Amino acid sequence: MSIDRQAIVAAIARLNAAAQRDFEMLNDADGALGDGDLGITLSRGMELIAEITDDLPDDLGKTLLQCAQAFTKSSGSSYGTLMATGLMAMAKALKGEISIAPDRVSELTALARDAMQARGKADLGGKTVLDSLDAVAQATAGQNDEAAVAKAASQAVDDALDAFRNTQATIGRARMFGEKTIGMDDPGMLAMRTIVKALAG
Amino acid sequence: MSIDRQAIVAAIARLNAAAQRDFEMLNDADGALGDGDLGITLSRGMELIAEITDDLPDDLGKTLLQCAQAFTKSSGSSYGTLMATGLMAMAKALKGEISIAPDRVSELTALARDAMQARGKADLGGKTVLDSLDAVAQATAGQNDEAAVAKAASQAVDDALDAFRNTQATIGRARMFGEKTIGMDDPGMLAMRTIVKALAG
Amino acid sequence: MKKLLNEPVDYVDETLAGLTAAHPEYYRLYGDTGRVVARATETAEGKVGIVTGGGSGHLPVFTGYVGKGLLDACAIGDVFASPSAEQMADALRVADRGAGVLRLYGNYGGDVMNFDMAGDLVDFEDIQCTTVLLADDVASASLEEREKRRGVAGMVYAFKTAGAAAEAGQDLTAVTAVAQKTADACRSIGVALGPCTVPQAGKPTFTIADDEMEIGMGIHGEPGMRRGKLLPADDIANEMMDRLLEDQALSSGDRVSVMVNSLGATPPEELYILYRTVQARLEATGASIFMPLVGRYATSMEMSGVSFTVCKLDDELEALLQAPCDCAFWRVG
Amino acid sequence: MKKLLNEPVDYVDETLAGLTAAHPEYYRLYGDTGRVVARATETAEGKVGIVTGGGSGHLPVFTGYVGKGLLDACAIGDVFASPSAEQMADALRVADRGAGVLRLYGNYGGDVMNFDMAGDLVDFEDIQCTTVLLADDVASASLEEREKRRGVAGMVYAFKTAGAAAEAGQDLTAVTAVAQKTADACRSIGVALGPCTVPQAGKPTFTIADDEMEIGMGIHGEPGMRRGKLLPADDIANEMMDRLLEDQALSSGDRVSVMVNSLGATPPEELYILYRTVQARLEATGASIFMPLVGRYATSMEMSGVSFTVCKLDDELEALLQAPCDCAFWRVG
Ligand SMILES: Nc1ncnc2c1ncn2[C@@H]1O[C@H](COP(=O)(O)OP(=O)(O)O)[C@@H](O)[C@H]1O
Ligand SMILES: Nc1ncnc2c1ncn2[C@@H]1O[C@H](COP(=O)(O)OP(=O)(O)O)[C@@H](O)[C@H]1O
Ligand SMILES: [Mg+2]
Ligand SMILES: [Mg+2]
Ligand SMILES: [Mg+2]
Ligand SMILES: [Mg+2]
Repeated sequence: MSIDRQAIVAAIARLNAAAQRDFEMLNDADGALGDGDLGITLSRGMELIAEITDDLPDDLGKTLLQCAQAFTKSSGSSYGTLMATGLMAMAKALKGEISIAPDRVSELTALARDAMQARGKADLGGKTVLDSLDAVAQATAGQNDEAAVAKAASQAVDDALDAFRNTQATIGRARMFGEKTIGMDDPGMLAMRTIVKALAG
Repeated sequence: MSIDRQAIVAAIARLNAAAQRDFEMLNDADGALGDGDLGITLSRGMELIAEITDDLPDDLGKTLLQCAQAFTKSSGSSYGTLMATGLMAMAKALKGEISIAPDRVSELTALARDAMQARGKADLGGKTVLDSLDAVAQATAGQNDEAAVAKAASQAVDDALDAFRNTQATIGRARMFGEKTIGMDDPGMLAMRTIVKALAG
Repeated sequence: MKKLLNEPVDYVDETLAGLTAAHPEYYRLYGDTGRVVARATETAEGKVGIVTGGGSGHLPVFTGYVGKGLLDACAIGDVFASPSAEQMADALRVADRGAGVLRLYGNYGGDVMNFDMAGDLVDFEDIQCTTVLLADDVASASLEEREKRRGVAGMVYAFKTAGAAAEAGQDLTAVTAVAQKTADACRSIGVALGPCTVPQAGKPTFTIADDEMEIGMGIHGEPGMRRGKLLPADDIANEMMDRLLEDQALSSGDRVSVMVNSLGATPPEELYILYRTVQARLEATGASIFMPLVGRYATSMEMSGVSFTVCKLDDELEALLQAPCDCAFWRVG
Repeated sequence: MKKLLNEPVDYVDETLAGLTAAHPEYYRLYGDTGRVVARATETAEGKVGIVTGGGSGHLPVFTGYVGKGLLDACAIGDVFASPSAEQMADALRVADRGAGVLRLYGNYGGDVMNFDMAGDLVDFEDIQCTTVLLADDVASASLEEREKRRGVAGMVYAFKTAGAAAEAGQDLTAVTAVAQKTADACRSIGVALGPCTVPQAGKPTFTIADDEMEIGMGIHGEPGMRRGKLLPADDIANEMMDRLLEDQALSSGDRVSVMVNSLGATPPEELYILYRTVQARLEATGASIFMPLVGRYATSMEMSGVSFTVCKLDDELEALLQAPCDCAFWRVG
């Protein structure tokens, strides 16, 4: 099976539902280490994407570009901008394609990760959404079966949370909390778990 | 005996001592019903007058005018301005005279009272220094013996306090306290008692 | 008391020292007590002088408004206390250029006594004085007893129009008439949310619960019309506008200027939120708004709250309002 | 939370509605989200645009400084939150008159990400962009890590000089160079005495004891250099000037402008008390002071405290600083 417009439309419905479901959880997690708006940012962004689902073109590049724009509109919070950045990077790579195989997931995730890293001027290992993406890119490398990719990605976001839980945040608002962040999950990594699990279906 | 420069110089010494003695009492009384500066105003005014005692001329009018000016310099608080106003009114009446008999006290006090009333745009009966002066003017009317004048004036300031203690203040800052003023002495009347008793010797 | 100061007793003198040091092109100190602020440069012989005065703690009122097209001099007392008659007399002296001086200030007992006394003092020096009192606070007495009202932010309009008239060379009678017309045309009301602290007193001027406001409170914490639960901004603005429009009706074709003034701590963001309703209420009467003033024009240090002033205009006042003026806190033209 | 507002969620939109209603001669809203403030009238074709942006709650920063000789447009977020990249892109679009746009704003992570993204968005539309970041807060990182510092009141100087250069017809490279030179010449430090409340958060940004101050605290309540007992004003001013002069030495013949800025609730009286010491310390280095700014130039709503900014001048910056500018909050010339 391959990833096309129809698969994306179906995924958007799952993403939107998951974002609304985790609204409070993400706001609370961000409230503990930041300004408490991450649930709002994610759900609002997904809502805006859901609104344009019917008009999405077959060209996957254009489709992802429109999804990116929805995120740039939603708010000025970091996560929305990073998501838009990642989506735009993938959009550029997919320009003109209407269907791709699951073995491209790793490469595309890595592209998003790198673009977001450049945008946020942050290193890997800082306990951010970048570390979740990095884990996904690595875990899905070399896989070309859709179910295997989904399973690996899903496992990777959990593993990333476990791996970073007891480290100290050094980036974004959470940095100001210093040692207090040890033992706490990064809100952006939690949000990426929500996203990846919804995509995995 | 008559009132001349020498008598005034002696009175100033007594006034200054009395003002310093009652400093706290007058501040406290004013603090309960106003801004708590009446002790400062009176003592500072008397100090400034004491400083110029040596240079006071024989002309009683000029002497009282200089005393008045000392009060206008001391501060902008009402009592200082009222004192200066009363002294200026007496000064005008005494221009050119170098000695007066005690029977002029009533008339001069009434002059001060009227000028101060005009300055403060307040009626008699409002529980202010005006009521003390009015009591003194009436009690000393027709008296021409110095001891009798002193005794009558001294008694009058006490009587005025008694008469107004259980009335409500309607003028100046005390007015804002409304019924709370019933049972309390007006600070300006207390200050006039300090002054009159010191003058009476 | 949480303030940036040294000894409380030096608060006013150090404020004036800083003010004149920062803006020597606008202000200088005059007289031996250091409590008279005059324009940096002498005005021309024959110009009518305008002098104000009152307690410190209200910047830009009073000293701030000394400047071209505004005031000539100001006598300034301790915080919330009248300057002395002698200081006021000094302000009258420096402002007099042979054409007389208008005393233009707020209706407070102590200030009135002292300015009257100051007039007596300079009378000997042949300085002719007139007086116009601002009594614009509708919360402080009924319309029938208008002369008893306190003077608040409306004085800024009178400084502006009288200042422009004097700068234009009008004589003392004419300048006084302009000031009186402006004073008569102004209506103000305040609402307080939090107190300020007089440095030498060391404790807040009043107490108020965290969820309360007091409508009509005076700028020194004088009791207002009603204390109640803090309402939404639009409701407060409507209640205040009700009082103002009750006191001075407006109708189609009228022109007004309106001031939405912070008492100090209240930020401009909140003033603009209120301005929406102020504008809507004024326009609903059919009146048109000219030169609205939104900002900190008359304050009480760090007091929290606002005041509204409506100043009804005619052709003369409108022209004087837009005439040039210049001081460290306000420029027009 | 004691504020004059309606629904917290409407705080920013209602503030902007009031701002543009009160001053239509200066400001207009642009774009569908209502979060871009542009000059009331279009500038001439070929003029370099200057755009800023950031969170609300800092008036006159950011929107207030849109005006002639200053900024062309501003994207404004929720209180203390970045506007979206799309809103910034709209600000860039309205500011572009074919000669490119300078993005001139404070160094905060969210704002940087979004302004970069906004640049990518308008790149498709052939709008050329440059960037200058203000990073003037000496308390937020060491001199070695200067690029990590937060941007605070120093941005007002950069708005002024770059704005004057753009108004004079300089090209994008030149305007950008002026802004960078000004940013490099500015050093700021703050002291906080009391917090403010973000309307939608509903509780104060930080807590601080009644007898404490925090030197170096950021304008959103970011941790400072040291918290301690509230000292006399002169001591605080000296400690702050020590930090500034350590970071940028001054010597005889140098010229500086200095800003003594209230963070909101602190009244001008206290600013002038502080100014005495600021002036004395600067003059003790042999430097001369040009155009000191004392007032509320960059605030955090009702936060209590002050900041000092020293901006070192050369002939070019001095000339640009005194060039005319005009907005509802500041006029020069
Ligand atoms: N510079 C950065 N680089 C990478 N990730 C970042 C960066 N800044 C924030 N994040 C991620 O975004 C999450 C917070 O997102 P969000 O709540 O939108 O931020 P804010 O509200 O502070 O703008 C963090 O938990 C982190 O994972
Ligand atoms: N308008 C007035 N007319 C007559 N007496 C007045 C008037 N105002 C105040 N007083 C008197 O002055 C006293 C207060 O004096 P002072 O403390 O100097 O006033 P303040 O500090 O309020 O200016 C009052 O107790 C009253 O006796
Ligand atoms: Mg957040
Ligand atoms: Mg946020
Ligand atoms: Mg008193
Ligand atoms: Mg007093």
